Amino acid sequence: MINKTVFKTIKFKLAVLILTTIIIAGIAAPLLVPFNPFQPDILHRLQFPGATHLFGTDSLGRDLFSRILFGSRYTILLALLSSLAAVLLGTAIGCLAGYYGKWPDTIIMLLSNIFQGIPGICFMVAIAGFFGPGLPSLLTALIITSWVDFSRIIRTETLKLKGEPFIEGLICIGCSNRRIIINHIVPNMFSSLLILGTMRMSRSILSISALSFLGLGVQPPAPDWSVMVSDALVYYRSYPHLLLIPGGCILALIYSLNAVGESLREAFDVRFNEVTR
Amino acid sequence: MNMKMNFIVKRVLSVIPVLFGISIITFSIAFLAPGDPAEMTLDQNGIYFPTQEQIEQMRVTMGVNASWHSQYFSWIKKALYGDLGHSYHNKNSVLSELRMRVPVTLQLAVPALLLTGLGGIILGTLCALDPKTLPIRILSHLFDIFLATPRFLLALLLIFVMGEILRLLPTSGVTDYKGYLLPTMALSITTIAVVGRLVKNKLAEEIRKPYCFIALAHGIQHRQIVFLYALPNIILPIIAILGNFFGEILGGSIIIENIFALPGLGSMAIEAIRFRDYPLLQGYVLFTGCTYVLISLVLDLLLYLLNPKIRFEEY
Amino acid sequence: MDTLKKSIFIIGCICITILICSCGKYYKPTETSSEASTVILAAGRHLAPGEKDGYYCSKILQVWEPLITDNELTGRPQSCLATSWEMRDNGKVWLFTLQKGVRFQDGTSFNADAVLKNFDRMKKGIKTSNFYLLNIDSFYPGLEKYEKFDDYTICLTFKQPNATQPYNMMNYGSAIYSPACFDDDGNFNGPAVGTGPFKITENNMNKYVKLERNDDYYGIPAKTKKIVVKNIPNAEVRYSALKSGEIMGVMDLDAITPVLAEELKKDNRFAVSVSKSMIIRFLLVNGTKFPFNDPRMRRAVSLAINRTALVQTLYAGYASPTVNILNYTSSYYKKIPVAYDLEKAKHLAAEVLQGKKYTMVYCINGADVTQKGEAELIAFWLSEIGLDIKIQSMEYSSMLSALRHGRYDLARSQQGMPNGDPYFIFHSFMMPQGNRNVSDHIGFYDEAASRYMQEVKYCVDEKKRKEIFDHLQDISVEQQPVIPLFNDVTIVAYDRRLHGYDAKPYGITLSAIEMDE
Amino acid sequence: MKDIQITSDFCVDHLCVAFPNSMKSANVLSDINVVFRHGIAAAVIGESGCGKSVLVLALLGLLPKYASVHGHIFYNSFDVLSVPFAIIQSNLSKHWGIIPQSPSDALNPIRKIKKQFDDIGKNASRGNFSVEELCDSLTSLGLSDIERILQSYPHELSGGMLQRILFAMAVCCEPEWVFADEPTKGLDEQSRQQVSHNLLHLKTKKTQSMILITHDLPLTEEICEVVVVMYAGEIMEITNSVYTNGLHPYTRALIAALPINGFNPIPDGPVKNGSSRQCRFAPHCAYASKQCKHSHPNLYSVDDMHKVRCFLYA
Repeated sequence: MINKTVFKTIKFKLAVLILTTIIIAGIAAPLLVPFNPFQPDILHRLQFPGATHLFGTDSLGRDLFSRILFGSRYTILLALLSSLAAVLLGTAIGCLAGYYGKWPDTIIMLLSNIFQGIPGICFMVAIAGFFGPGLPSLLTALIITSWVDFSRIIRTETLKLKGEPFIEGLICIGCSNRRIIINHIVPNMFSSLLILGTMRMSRSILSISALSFLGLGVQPPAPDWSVMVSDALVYYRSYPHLLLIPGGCILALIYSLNAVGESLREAFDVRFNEVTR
Repeated sequence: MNMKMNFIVKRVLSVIPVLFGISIITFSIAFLAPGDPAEMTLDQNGIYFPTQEQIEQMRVTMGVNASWHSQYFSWIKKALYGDLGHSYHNKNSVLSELRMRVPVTLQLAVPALLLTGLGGIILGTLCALDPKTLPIRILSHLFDIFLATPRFLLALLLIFVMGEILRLLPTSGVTDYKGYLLPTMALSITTIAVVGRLVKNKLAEEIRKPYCFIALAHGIQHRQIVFLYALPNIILPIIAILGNFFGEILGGSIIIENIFALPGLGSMAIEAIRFRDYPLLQGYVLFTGCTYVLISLVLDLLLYLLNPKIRFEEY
Repeated sequence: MDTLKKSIFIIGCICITILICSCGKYYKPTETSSEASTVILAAGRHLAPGEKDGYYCSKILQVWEPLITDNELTGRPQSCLATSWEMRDNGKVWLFTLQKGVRFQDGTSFNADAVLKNFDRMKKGIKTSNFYLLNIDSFYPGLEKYEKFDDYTICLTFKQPNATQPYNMMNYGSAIYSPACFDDDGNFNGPAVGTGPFKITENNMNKYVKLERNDDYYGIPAKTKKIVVKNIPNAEVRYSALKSGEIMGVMDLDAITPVLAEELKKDNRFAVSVSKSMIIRFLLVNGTKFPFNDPRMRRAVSLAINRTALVQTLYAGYASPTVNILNYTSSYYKKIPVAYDLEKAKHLAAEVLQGKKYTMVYCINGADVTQKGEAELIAFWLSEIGLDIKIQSMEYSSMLSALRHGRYDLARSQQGMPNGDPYFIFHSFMMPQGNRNVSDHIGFYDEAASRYMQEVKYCVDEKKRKEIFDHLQDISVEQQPVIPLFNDVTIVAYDRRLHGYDAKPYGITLSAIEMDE
Repeated sequence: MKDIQITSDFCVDHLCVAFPNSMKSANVLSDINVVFRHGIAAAVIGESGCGKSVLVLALLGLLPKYASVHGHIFYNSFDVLSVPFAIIQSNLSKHWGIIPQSPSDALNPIRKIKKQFDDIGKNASRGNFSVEELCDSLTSLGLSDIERILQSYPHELSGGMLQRILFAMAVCCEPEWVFADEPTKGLDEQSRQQVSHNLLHLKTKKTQSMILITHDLPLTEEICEVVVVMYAGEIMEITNSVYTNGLHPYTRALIAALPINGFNPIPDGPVKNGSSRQCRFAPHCAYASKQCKHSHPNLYSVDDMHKVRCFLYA
């Protein structure tokens, strides 16, 4: 049963509005941009928001509005990719542990205890730092640090489902384990996965922005929002818009992802014993 | 009584494989990372360039030429005796380096944790007390906003506003307690929001439970129900979660220490990465990992002993 | 309720205990703030890395002094603890006369024996350092023996002629400490004790180092009694600390970034001082493979970069554009006009690439935000001559590894001048066996250059040397073994209540600063 | 019922309650008109989901905020539905005692029993209870070793003990009304006897006014003077006894379904909530005529105390 009242709150509507705006902006960026986001224009650098340059220009004279539009692609894709990968990995591992139990469960729980033992961001900094910044190590770091949460939750959910009569019935009629997992257990956890994935995305963006701040994140000249924030660090005292606009975009994106995740959670009435952030 | 001991012993023993695993991961990170520590040590500012033989020799002296397992075992053996090796780039022993850095981070993290716990619980309870009034609604929106703010953005704004414009608080340095105020704030505001919201939600959930409802029907006031009924019932799980936050705060301190220029564990980690200082990084990950594991162990045991439900079930 | 109270109580107790334990031992409020006469400064690194460092502290703390220092204006050797020197046997033997009446800060007198003890220490092996590697072979190449001639003269004998030995010995090459402050391995057994105008009173690792005036200093005494140099690694924070009045000045390399210096100028409580720096920034090119094995391509890149615009845009004019590999502090520096000619660049590039696009990797240091902007700008310019640039920001050691193994096409790099002798620079970049030429895969070889280098090695005639170095600079500009971008400017910023806070190529002169009463 | 009297009666006037939280808004109660008279024990019976618990919640002003409510409930010059809950609570809650459904969830798990009694006492401005007072009331409910019980946590006590404690809690402030929500649900015969005994004891000794929600028809017969039969959110019949005086086909079906009467099931069919075009019981009714399928019956008075919603008695 879905509780639809949560979808009627202003918060949820606002969040959905922000998300759709960002996604449309990202998809249609090439059509919408007034300037080439990669082309420096030294004569018009560091301009304040105005008529020609809606959000002003950055230190190299590139149009900030165009960069924000293009940046949403990188930010969202990266977050989506990393959370998707983490969800898939976490689900696979969680299902394995929860469904088969016994020694796979013991091993996986031990592993997850170990991975949980090392604070996430320390781990990420170590991986992204030692293996050099770049997409592969960024993704690796994000996935390695986030699968544990997923697998734990999915494991509990699987255990719960496994005790349900319909699964027991399926076992009795000789349905193969793989079939049960893929056709019956995973679809039943779909709402949980959706919610977890949404919340994971906001956390990924936070992590990416932290790494970018430390110089270990997305590579230039990709106009990722968090990269734009760290680029603005030198200039933000006199040109606060350089920091506030991309920073505000990150904030709005995370806020709306959180809000949507939260609303979905309430609507489906799913509860997880975990900390969001 | 027997069951109690059983539980405690089991829980304590369960830490051992975890610690072991952490040590393996810690060690492997450094081992797998590209770049040659021997080369790094000898290569200085582009003025002097080592020959291949010198590099080879350095590898032998540093013990980085052996195979994975032999290096690991010699490392773990020494670590068990409290010797974590020596930093490559400043030659201090890792232990003394940790001894130097840990107090700084602790002075940052412990107040931040206290602030997180107290602030979160108090504000969350406030939210549950009177969810409809304007200040409380603003507060709960603030929670959502802080939850979405990257920590470094917050820190920068704090420096800019409190330090540079208002000139209220020092923005750097470790000369006295004032220097810790801004970083502690920057570190704990986001976590306060997380805990606050968690407390708020948990309380709301708890208040919907039958016993609170019945109490309401018995005529007990909402305020009393929140403080005497719902809050004590959620406080133990909240404390368990606060244990997780110690890890979060230790991690968050990397960024905060970097911004506020505090010579704590976090800046040590960044330094270690910059200089490919494996022993230092290993020390860092091992230390934070162990601290985290041990703290959750202590909290688990504490909760076990505190919870009357578990306590009495054994009689 | 019991549970609540109990749990809060117990956890509170634990936290407070931890807090007290961690504070009790380390929380000692320093008296720095109470003493008005103390000057608090900040640097981007801890300037006294301590016992394990080859030098214990940076030269700019003026705790120790070298035998020979550099002249600030000419960049040539200048007397310090050695008052004069004499070359014999075409540079195979060098005699150094020492300053008389000097005492170390611990009271031991400075004489030939003390200097020889320092040589003994250097002989014990290479010592790493945060500043320069302490390696006797690089400072004294081919040193055969060192002995004392009399109490105030020492004599160095080399295997081969070393015409420019005083250059090698400038500053870090001849640091002298009291023999009492070494242990058997040649490491320091406590704070370094030198002859300088300041002594170290407290060194709190990675936090601050406290200096106090050495009242027995033989030269002009320092003007300030007490100085604290804090370690604030982040430039932004140094700026904030300056603004909020926690510190009165910033020093050392990269004390303040150009943009922040401009920002600070808007506040009339502060002033900025600049000076030439010994650091030159350039693009390394991988000359061992296509397309940079072709000098025309290197020239094309050089011509396609609008250095003046670059310097104005990203460094607020706090840098001096150059095409010359030799730093402008050198007395042999030849001023060569900076060319920017996109058309010619396109033409040259088209000849090499034959009209095709070429994708290449450009490595930068990710920790430096300005380098990133610079790379984006240069990448855009180079895209106009047919080079498709992939920027790869790396942290320091990955970058080093990429350079050592030639896994790059372009890389942003820099080079300091350890001493005023240009020979070092030309040898390093232009000789086939030169350090950076080999290790960074520059792959440069020019016959004429090698010939000139052979000639200048043993040339003692000042005029002749100048002539040869001019030729070498011309070749470097023509061939561009690396693509110089600009010479750095040292910027320091300070509170206007301080006087004598003038930028020097390597920071400031601590002993000259003075505070308004 | 338009004339509003200031009495300790509960006057329910055109009460409609709907919950909008599922796919579509569901009418849980529609047009309830009933008076629960002071000094009389009333029972509300009906199958699960017929809305009897919601009715009691509404009487106590405890409906969730998201429920959409129309109508009035008058008690002591208050309209329970329109006055803020805090005011109801401070003025009226000492008039009411409630005996909840499942005793094991109904007490704060980490608070000692004595303290929970005192919480109630304080809010009724009675102050802390003395142990003797509590001893009396608990012993009369058949408990022993009172001192230990008072110093225990709920999870240390059995379900039966907890229920008796809840009985005592409900009446510890001498309320005018006692609401008991399915007190015999899921109990074996012996415990049921005990509960019924306790309820009778309450009624004779302390509080005559009582509203009992239950499935348990014999219990209503033992204790109550008035029985309200509900079906699908509507009152079907108000009578003094379902056994002797049940007229509505649903009431009769309920009695026929009792084990002693042979377990005759009510015929299958959809339970319709909220559609007013027909009698809601019509799909299951053996006596249903065409009229029943096309128009909705009113609550027809048979005599003073007896009302039936059926065309048979129109």
